[in-house]
Amino acid sequence: MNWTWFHRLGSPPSFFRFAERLAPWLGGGSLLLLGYAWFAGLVLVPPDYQQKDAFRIIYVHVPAASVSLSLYVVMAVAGAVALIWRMKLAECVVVATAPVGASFTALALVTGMLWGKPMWGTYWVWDARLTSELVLLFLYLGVIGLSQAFDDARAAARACSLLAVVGVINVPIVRYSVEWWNSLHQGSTILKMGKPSMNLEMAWPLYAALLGTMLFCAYVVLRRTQNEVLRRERGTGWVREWLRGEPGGAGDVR
Amino acid sequence: MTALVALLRRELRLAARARMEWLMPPFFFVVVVTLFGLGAKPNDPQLAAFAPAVLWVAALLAALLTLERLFRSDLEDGTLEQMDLSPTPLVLVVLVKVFAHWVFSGLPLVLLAAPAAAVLGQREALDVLVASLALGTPILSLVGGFIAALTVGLARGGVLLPVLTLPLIVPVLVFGAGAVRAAQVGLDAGAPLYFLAAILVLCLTLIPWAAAVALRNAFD
Amino acid sequence: MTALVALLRRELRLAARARMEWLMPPFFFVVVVTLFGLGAKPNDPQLAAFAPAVLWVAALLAALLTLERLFRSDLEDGTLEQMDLSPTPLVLVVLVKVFAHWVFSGLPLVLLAAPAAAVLGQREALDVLVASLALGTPILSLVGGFIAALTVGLARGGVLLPVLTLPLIVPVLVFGAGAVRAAQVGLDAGAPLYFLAAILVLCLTLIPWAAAVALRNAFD
Amino acid sequence: MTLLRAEGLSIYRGDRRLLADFELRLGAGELLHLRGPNGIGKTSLLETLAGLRPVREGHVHGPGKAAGLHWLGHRNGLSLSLSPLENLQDWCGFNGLPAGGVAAVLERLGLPARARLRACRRLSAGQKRRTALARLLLVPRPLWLLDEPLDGLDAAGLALFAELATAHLDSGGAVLMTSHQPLPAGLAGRARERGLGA
Amino acid sequence: MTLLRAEGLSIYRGDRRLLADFELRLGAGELLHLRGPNGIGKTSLLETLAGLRPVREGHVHGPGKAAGLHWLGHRNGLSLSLSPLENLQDWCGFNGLPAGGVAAVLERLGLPARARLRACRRLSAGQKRRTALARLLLVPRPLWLLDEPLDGLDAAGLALFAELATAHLDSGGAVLMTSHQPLPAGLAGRARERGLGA
Ligand code: HEM
Ligand SMILES: Nc1ncnc2c1ncn2[C@@H]1O[C@H](COP(=O)(O)OP(=O)(O)OP(=O)(O)O)[C@@H](O)[C@H]1O
Ligand SMILES: Nc1ncnc2c1ncn2[C@@H]1O[C@H](COP(=O)(O)OP(=O)(O)OP(=O)(O)O)[C@@H](O)[C@H]1O
Ligand SMILES: [Mg+2]
Ligand SMILES: [Mg+2]
Repeated sequence: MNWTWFHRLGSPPSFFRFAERLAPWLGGGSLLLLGYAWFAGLVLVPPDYQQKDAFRIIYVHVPAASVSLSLYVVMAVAGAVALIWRMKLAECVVVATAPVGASFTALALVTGMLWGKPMWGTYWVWDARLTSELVLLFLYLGVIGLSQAFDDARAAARACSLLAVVGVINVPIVRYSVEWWNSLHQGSTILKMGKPSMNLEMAWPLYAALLGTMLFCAYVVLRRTQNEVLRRERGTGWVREWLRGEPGGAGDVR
Repeated sequence: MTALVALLRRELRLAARARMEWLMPPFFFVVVVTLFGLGAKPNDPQLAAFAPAVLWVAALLAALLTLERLFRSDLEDGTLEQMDLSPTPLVLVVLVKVFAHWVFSGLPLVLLAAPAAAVLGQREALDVLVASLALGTPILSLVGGFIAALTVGLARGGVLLPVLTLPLIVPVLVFGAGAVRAAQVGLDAGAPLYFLAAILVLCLTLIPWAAAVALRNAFD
Repeated sequence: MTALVALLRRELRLAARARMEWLMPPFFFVVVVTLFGLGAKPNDPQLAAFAPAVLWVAALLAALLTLERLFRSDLEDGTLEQMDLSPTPLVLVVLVKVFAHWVFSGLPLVLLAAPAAAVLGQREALDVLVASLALGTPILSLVGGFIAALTVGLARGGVLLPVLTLPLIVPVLVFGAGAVRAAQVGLDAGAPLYFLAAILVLCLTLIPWAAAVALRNAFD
Repeated sequence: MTLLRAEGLSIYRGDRRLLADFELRLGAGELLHLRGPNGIGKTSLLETLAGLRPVREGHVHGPGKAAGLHWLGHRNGLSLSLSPLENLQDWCGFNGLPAGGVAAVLERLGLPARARLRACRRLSAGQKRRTALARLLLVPRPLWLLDEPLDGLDAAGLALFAELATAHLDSGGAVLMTSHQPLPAGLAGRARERGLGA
Repeated sequence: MTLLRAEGLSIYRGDRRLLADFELRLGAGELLHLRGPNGIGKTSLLETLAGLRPVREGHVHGPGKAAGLHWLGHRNGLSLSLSPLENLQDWCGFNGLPAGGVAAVLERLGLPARARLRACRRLSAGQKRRTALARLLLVPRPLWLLDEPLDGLDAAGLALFAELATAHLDSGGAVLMTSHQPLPAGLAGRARERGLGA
């Protein structure tokens, strides 16, 4: 197959234009989906007969948790690309993804803990899934810290990429911890393909929330990547072009 | 081959010059064990249950102690440049250094584990404990070596080192300690041990390359 | 006076170069606790009994990790020469460095001890725990600083003194953790605490001078 | 024939460009003496040519890594706690060479017998530099890249270096070196100067 | 009047004696240029005179430690992770001096503005040396003891050093320095040479 699209996308300017066109759709889509999901989830869906309203956290927790994993995978893949093809864009993606992933991991942890109190009677237990999720957070923080520590942007990005790639072993551990160890945390039911063990009235908003959150992440990462690209390429011709072309000229970012 | 021998001899010599290197880990190990022994009431059965965790944590922390010096001095006095320019692949250099690190931080712990566990009152499953440490500590050295390579270029990378290392090696600890506890309560410890072995093989094949890349990155 | 301020500022700057230095100790707590909790069975009440031990181990590790760098880089880049030739007495330099070391390794642990212990399920004797750490961690930094000065100086052959000095730390830990343990089971924790205080005073008065001498040795 | 060729090479430090499309060709028997003010980028250039830094723009055609060249930087590449003898033996080791010749070479470089067994930490500046230079004799390699090799050498040392370099050139080797002080008498004749920057 | 006098001084390294009853007197306005082969003991001698090493035999009458002299060794005495500005400010600090003048002095020594704020690890060899030399201007001290101060300095740097040293001598100061390379033109006239060993 031919890779021209790959290389075209790899060149900062064309990526930038592509992103400019794509971003609004992602943003809009996520708004709609999340809007529906949370309205339905927090208002329409009747309270659970045993959990009362506590279960509604699911509409934040599950999306946050699953996104925290997929974002890491994205980061690792970008890292691999950055290392193998020395692709500037991929480096930007790595640096741009880490904080987003960290935030959602933190969200998953917090919502999980809040949910844990009513369900398990405690905020925290040293349980395989919970701990490995905590480790995931540390990994994200590690990547962020590393990107701060270097003074040469490219060296920093390469280091981060390496860490991201190596750290990816933790993802399956988080994902399957519930099967490998007897865990308080419930196993994969909803995210398992096939028919969910949860009535559809509750399920649909959840699926919407999942999809919406993913779109939202895609949007944020895309935007952050654009900023990173601008920062790296500042002073090059096309950036000047673009800045001048900008209506209202949000000109001198430099 | 000669290269390998030379590198190894060098590491051992260097370690022999700086005594602190190989003093620290065992010292730390002993202290930790003493502390936990003291934490419990005298010969409290509970302590035995915690023994594997204690030893594993000790091993893990001991590995950290000497990690920062793994590549730093060689980078600063320019030896690493010479190695990079030599026909010997940097991967081999990394492997040897990591091995030396294990010999001085991991191996002693493996040897000390059984007696230490006995001190803590653990009677059964000592074999599993030793086996798990024997499989686990090399992983600690490998992963730690990778992070050390990653941060060696930094002004005070020493600080980042534990932050980055520990998350990566937690899984190892989970399986290691898990295996022993399983054996203690009479379950089969085979599965986690095999898993450890698998991780070890994985690290052995992948990490040296990653570390070599990281080192070259540090020259800049 | 200005000298003191300058020295202090320098240490803090050097530490600040590593952006994450100050969040290291809390990190240790989280990690050591995490690891230990992981190794043990999930939320086992017994964990509380070991809380003091866990925290003291974290303190020791935090102290040891940054020890090696305390004087080495200053000696190797020649800054120590300049300090020695300046009107500021070397003892003051040592004191400031040790103090800075404590500020970054010991102090945060003292501040975090209570919450961390609570996380581990320890309810009683938190005050004793904090007190023991407040007295103990400066001793760790002082003794550690002395060892660092020795080893940096006697780069060749000076194995004996470290071996003799390291054990100094053990009693500190034993008394520290012991005090808490005693308080937890309702005994009087006063005696061990007074003992710690005594050791601290002793170290404060003697060690800086000893370390300064050791450092001047290092020039040769 | 040319041993080293650089085309349109640019050197970056951080995101600052030090040199823009730099051209260089170095043939057998040639000695090129790089000069330029402090901080213009000589060391960075040499490191790039040696293959220690990635080439961001332009091309470098040379023996490249793996035993094609001798590299001597500002830093001597000696472990301070090992003796010159040990350091060089190890160097031979990881270069896959027999370590037999080391003692003789150190002799040739005029390192006193006592100093050969002393930890490098306890050598004088010049003695360290001499030890580092000894590598050049341990194995013949066509291309020498030397950064300030004359630093800390006494008069005898300079003469010795001139001798070695001349022999190397005569045997069809090439030398690319930086030095702020003028080259020793023996070499000055054969050197081609190349100024960087102002 | 004499600023530095050594009588019957012997220098030991390990248990080897490098110099036996060494005599020296250095008066105001004098520049003494110590020469000698590598490893003869110049650095050790200077360190002893500066008070960094104990005097085992003989006497040294000089300002001694504590602010009487400026010392510059082979090592620059700069923390690699601090910037030149910070390094010198701290130096002023523990010498009890106001740190106001630092920027101006660095300017005088021709350190580019960007480099002043960069960690010393990321300076070129010459830039580091210049930063180290800057101390000489931060506070006037009668006696300068300089070990290979010219190492790594470019032509401009040499001229600058000559200028500074001359000014110092004219103002009644004294300089005792080692250097393997000949002194820059401006200084050579005023220097008295003193050879050690062979
Ligand atoms: C701090 C505590 C918690 C953490 C760190 C956590 C973490 C996670 C993670 C990592 C996932 C996996 C997402 C994926 O597989 O893509 C997940 C899924 C889930 N969590 Fe939690 N969780 C926590 C507490 C809880 C609690 C208390 C409950 C409620 C009983 C809960 C209910 C769920 C559910 C229903 C799923 C979806 C499982 C599936 O069907 O795949 N979680 N959580
Ligand atoms: N890591 C770095 N990041 C940014 N700039 C750097 C870095 N390292 C060096 N520089 C700058 O790059 C420039 C070139 O440095 P280099 O060592 O190549 O100069 P040089 O020509 O060798 O100088 P000298 O003659 O003093 O050895 C210097 O201005 C230095 O400040
Ligand atoms: N710590 C030490 N123990 C024993 N001998 C030492 C020690 N340090 C240096 N020496 C020896 O003392 C001698 C003098 O060293 P010194 O550095 O004073 O020489 P130098 O005249 O400065 O040489 P150079 O011109 O190379 O700087 C050298 O032969 C060196 O090997
Ligand atoms: Mg240079
Ligand atoms: Mg000298």
